[in-house]
Amino acid sequence: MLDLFLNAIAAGILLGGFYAAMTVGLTISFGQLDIVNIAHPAFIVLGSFCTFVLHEHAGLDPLLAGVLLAPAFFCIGIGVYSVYYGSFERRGDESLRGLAFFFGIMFILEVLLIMTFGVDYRLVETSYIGESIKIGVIGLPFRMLVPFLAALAMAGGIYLYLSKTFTGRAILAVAQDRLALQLMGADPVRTKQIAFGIGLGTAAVAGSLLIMLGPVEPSVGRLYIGRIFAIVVLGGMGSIGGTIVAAIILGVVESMVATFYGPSWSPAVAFGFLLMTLAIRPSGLFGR
Amino acid sequence: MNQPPVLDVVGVVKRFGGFTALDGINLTVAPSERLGLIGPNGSGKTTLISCISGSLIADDGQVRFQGQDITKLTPHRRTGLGIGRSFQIPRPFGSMTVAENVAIPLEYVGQGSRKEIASEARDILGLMRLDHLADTDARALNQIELRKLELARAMACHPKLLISDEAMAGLSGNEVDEILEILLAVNQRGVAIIMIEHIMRAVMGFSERIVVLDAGKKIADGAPEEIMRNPDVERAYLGE
Amino acid sequence: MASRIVAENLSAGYGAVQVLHEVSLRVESGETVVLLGTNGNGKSTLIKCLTGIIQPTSGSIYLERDGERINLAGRSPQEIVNLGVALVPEGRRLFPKLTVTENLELGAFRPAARERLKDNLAFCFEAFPRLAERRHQMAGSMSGGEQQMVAVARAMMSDPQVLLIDEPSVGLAPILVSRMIEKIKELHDHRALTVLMAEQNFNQAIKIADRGYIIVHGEIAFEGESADALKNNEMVKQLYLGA
Amino acid sequence: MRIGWFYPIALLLVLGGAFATKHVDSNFVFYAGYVVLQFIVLATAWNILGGFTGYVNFGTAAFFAVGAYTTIALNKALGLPLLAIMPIAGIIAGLIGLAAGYFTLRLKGVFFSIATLALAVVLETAVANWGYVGGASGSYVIPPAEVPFFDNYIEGLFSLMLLLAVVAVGIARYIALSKIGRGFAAIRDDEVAAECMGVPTLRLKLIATTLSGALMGIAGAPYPFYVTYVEPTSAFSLTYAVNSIAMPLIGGTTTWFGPVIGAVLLGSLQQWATVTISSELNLLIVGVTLVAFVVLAPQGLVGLARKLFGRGGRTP
Repeated sequence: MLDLFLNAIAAGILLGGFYAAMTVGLTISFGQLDIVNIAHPAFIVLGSFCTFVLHEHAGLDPLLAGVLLAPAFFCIGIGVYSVYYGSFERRGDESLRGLAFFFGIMFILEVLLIMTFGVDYRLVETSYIGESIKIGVIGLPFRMLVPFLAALAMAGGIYLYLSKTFTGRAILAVAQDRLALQLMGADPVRTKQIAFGIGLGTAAVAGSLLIMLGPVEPSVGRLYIGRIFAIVVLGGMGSIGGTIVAAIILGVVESMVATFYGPSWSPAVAFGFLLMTLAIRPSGLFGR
Repeated sequence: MNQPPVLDVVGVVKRFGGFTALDGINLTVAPSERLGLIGPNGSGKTTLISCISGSLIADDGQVRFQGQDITKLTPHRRTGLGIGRSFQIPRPFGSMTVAENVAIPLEYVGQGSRKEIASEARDILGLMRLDHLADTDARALNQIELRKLELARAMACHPKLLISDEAMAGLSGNEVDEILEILLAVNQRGVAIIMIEHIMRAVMGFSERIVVLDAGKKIADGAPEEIMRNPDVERAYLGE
Repeated sequence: MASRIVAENLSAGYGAVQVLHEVSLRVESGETVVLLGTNGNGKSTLIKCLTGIIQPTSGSIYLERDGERINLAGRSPQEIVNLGVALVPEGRRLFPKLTVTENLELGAFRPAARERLKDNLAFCFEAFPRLAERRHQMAGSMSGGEQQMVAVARAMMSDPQVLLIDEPSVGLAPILVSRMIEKIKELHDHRALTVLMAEQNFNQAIKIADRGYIIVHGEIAFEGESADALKNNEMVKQLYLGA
Repeated sequence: MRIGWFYPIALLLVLGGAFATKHVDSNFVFYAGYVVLQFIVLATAWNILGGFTGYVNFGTAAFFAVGAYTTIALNKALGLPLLAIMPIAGIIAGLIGLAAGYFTLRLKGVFFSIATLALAVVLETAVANWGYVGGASGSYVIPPAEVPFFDNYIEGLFSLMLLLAVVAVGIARYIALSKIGRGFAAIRDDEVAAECMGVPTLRLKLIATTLSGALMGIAGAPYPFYVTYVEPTSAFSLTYAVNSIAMPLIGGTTTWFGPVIGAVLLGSLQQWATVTISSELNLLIVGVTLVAFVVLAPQGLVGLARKLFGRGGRTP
């Protein structure tokens, strides 16, 4: 019983780290820029399938593929934000049509993936994915440990970028007061383009982690929408540290529920989390 | 002044983070009184009327309207009780015509039939000298017309107290006079008015009593002539 | 480094409302010039024109820097800041959810100021010891006076030659106003700044003024070539209190 | 009170539709027509909240499926007929709408949108785990062998959906022309100003979420009889959400007839296209049309038409 409990916790922490990787891009776009990018999980799934192709046809290691894809996703992000800015943000029309825009993108991505790959599950195989290490009674499978470590590295890198570089600080500030940022000599649109690009760049890496963790089909992104938005809100809308902690809390709770009540309840946990967060503490647990 | 006040603000405090915008304000307004609320920029005037009209909730203290405690009521309830306000930066309902804008509060605050509402809307627009624009889309109005629409909508709330938040800022001399005439006509109907204004000529001429705020505190309260002689007021504006 | 600002026949406004009518003014290198008048007369609009926040409908604005003449009209705020003109905006406009230090570091965003970030930060903490004590506090949770200090310090972080200040007294208790005004003088002297300050608090503002303008209904109503010339002007009280 | 032109025309439409069932032999017309009408209901329902008040519901599929599964459950448990189930489906879906609105609408509007998106996923999981209604593998519904007044059940379903569409559009039109609708429009234009002008904004928003959800649920109730076999992935399909958003945005969100125009155009196009091209390409067209319209024609076809005829300018 104790073994089961400890393993559930360990698996939850690893799962939480992976959730953090999925969420950190949204922490930037939604938490810091106020852009409700509901297509984020769809871009993650796109990242998974691109990883799959690079792995299958070029033999690239999935994680390496994710990292190589990130710059391309960064550029897509700049393009998407430019359209979003020109069509909605500048006109003050984010709330209805801006949301519909991202919803449309999410839908288009999903349909394109179905048209290209069908509705079957795809997966990647590497030498280390099947392995695991054992610490006492706790087993840590590599297919979860690698995403966990990669997630922490990515989140840490973004944290350093945001707090230690000038552009990073501008990203933290841009949603708080656009004009004041201009008075610092920074271009708010440029700043948001970069930030949104980084957000999508993380989706490429998260996508490679997702397909490492298990098989992926085109519409799987939807399962994560509730989870990752709950994590952003719970994490304090824009705090990287808060995102990691909130992701790990959700991971552990989900893992416990899955272990003791059955895995079919996991999505309900995330939704309960989201509703509870919104109802009880909309500023999040770690609001700045 | 022996009538019970229509509005009674007692010790209202409002903070934004570490910044204390209102620091224990007391204020009363008698029925059909014309009160001027002045003070340097950032002294807390708009914050105070937001606490009165309900767009902000006071952190401490009490707001009473006709004897009823309204400190925590939602804005629409306060509007229903008889507090009408205009916004400093006009906030028209852009998809509606001028007459439709005015009909919204008439419909939600009043009880009249469609016909009565239409005729009352015409009356109010006539009072505001906007009747010729009744069927124009609100988003096509110019600045002075928008200011008048703000006042017209506030009037349509059937207020016993009308709060006019800088209805004249940026207007020309003639336009200021026009708004003043309108507000006087409104007052003649028995509506108490709180006027926030930077144009001294206007506020001094209009008000029976002036209240001066500075840095979130009330520093003077009296007749316009007294206020002009008050050294504290001179200090607030001119400095020491 | 000598920097002066010259504006000629500026007109500007918001939509259909014209606020400034053919205003001309100049700020010579190293001077402290004050722009006086009560609210709603166009002080802020003029400052906003000079910093590119709104564009004038007609007239010209030049920054003359070491003999080089740069047209400011048509430029965005960020371009103007990068030319060495910093603004302390009305209402302070801090980043409330960033710490004091983060606010100040953002002040040094301008490429020309980045390498001097450390020195400037030390200078600001020395000038405002209160900020050094509270460097890790969120700017939004500070008192009005402290926030004004952050706003001024943040502008100084961009290493400006010209400092524009819009209503530093807003929302501050009288004692804090006079301290803030003195601090601005101190910064001016220390850094040989060219300062233009819009302020309605007449007696405080003229304490540090070399020259000043009184602006009424969007026009220059009086130009005082010295602080004394402003002080003895009969017009002031009438303008301010409608007496 | 004047009767106006709407109600006679609505009545004529319903009677005409019922009459057509007696004289048109091709069942395809009714199968295809049913789907278009169903989209008119969904688009109209979505628009009562999204178009009139400006709050986006991504969970059309959830409300629709709640209706569908109410039918399956009640039909199996109590053998209730469809007409008795429909109001119950409406009540359940309406209560879910009310709850989602109550928990999130006091915050920023986007949280409501996110909650509806998550709601769809969670309800789908719940249904997939609920063995009684067939779980993930789905369940069959046997349509009644005989339907009074009609030759076969598809004609009956078609007429029912036609009636429902007319009622839904009638409700939307009634709201648009009533005090509530003007309150909705005030909220959409400027919620703060609306509240200060005496409009009880929270209550009105909750009315919108409840009514919108209820209509979606009612539209979903006949679905099991239409397809006869229901499984979660089809009942919760994202196509309901994307269509119910795309149709009003294409037609024009601020009027009651905008969604109808969008649903008729986009719905018919899809019915025509499923015969000629693949269903994925079909969906891609819907998605691309949605994005193209929000970017290029933000006021929809109604807005384009108004621009063409120059309404909204200044009357001299």
